[in-house]
Amino acid sequence: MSARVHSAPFDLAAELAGFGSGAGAIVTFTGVVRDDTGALAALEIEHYPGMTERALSDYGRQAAERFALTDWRIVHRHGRLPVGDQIMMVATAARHRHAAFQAADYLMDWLKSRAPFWKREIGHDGAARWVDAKASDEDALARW
Amino acid sequence: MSARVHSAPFDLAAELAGFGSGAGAIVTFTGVVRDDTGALAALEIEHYPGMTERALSDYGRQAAERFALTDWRIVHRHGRLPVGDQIMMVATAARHRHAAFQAADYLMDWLKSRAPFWKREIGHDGAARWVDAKASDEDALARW
Amino acid sequence: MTLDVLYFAWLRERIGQPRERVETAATTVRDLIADLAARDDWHAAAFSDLSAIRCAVDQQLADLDSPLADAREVAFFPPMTGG
Amino acid sequence: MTLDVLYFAWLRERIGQPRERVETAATTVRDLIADLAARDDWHAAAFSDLSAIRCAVDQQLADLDSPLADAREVAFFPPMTGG
Repeated sequence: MSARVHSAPFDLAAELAGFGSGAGAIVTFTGVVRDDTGALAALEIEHYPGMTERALSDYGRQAAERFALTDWRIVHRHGRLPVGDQIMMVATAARHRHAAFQAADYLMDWLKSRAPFWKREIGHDGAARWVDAKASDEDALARW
Repeated sequence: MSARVHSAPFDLAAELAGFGSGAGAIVTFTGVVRDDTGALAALEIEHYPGMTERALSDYGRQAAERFALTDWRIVHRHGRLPVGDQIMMVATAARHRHAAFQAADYLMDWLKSRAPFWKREIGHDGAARWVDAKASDEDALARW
Repeated sequence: MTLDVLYFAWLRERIGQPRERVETAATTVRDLIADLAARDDWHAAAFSDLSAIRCAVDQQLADLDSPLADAREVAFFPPMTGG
Repeated sequence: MTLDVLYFAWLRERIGQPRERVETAATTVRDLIADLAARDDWHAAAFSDLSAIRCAVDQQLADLDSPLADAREVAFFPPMTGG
């Protein structure tokens, strides 16, 4: 049960070593820098040091309580992440699969819209553009 | 894009090496032998060789088409699996997270009720009991 | 018609063998079950509650009313419990 | 009251600094914004569309009408884009 924020890459396998002992169901979500247009070189992710760790821990604890998780983990990177790099992961462990799935989905909705990260797209031409928040992410959060 | 059935353990990290290249979202589900009562020693999983591989491949392809997956993988074990052992995994890769989550959930629903596996619980006292199918699993399948 | 009939899980246990070769004139799965159930008490007991039986024809899930047509292999088993 | 005011993402860029120390009599976030917007054109431009602004008081997400009370640190930023 932990949340971490750092710029270094993470290793999903290492994160899952010993994770969720005693659980019947483990779900992971990994977000990867994706280039849809061929123009993207990297994402730059800014965050709010101090608040970020606090917010992620709060959301993890809320998910654990709501979905009776036996374990959870959140890892989120910041800084410059080239296309293909892992951005973040959540892992949830529960007795049953629906709880594990729902908790991972819930955490993603909170991370998308309520964790203090801001993404900027950096093109191959050097141009930088802040990524707009999506109304659909806000709507997704309203489900819970 | 592959489905495998075998008795040997699998390594989630090895399964995910190179998985989902080009995707923005990767979801994994791992099922683990869970002992709720302290009486369970192992699960024994019987399957239908030949049909199992065919069914898993069919369900994988259906999920890929329905959710526009860029990659998918199903690994399912059979034989005697002690408490704490991994039973199976699915991994789904898509451009966006909702598709990856939904496809993993969809595959689990099909695997639970439509893949030719039968679980038997083996107690510490040696007693064996076939696991009944759950009405809730059948209901879950009807969602799609 | 000659068919390979396979049994899994508690159906296999009740019938006492994992497979048998069967000569039958059945044209549907349901007819085949009637033939099998008439063989002996073990078969009759195994097929006594059809609501608890699932089947596959040539390794594709099928209904009790599915035609056998040119089938080579029919399998009977309880509801599946994968995942 | 002395507050540390922090800016992130394009708010930081428009205002031209990541943080500043502010003396204010504001009692709510909204009052504080009015104080800040009056400072210069850059502040005024950054706060021109309040629907695009989110805030945190002492590292907890807050509304524009949240009281400042004994706050030490107030942060302004656009809608978050994590995950």
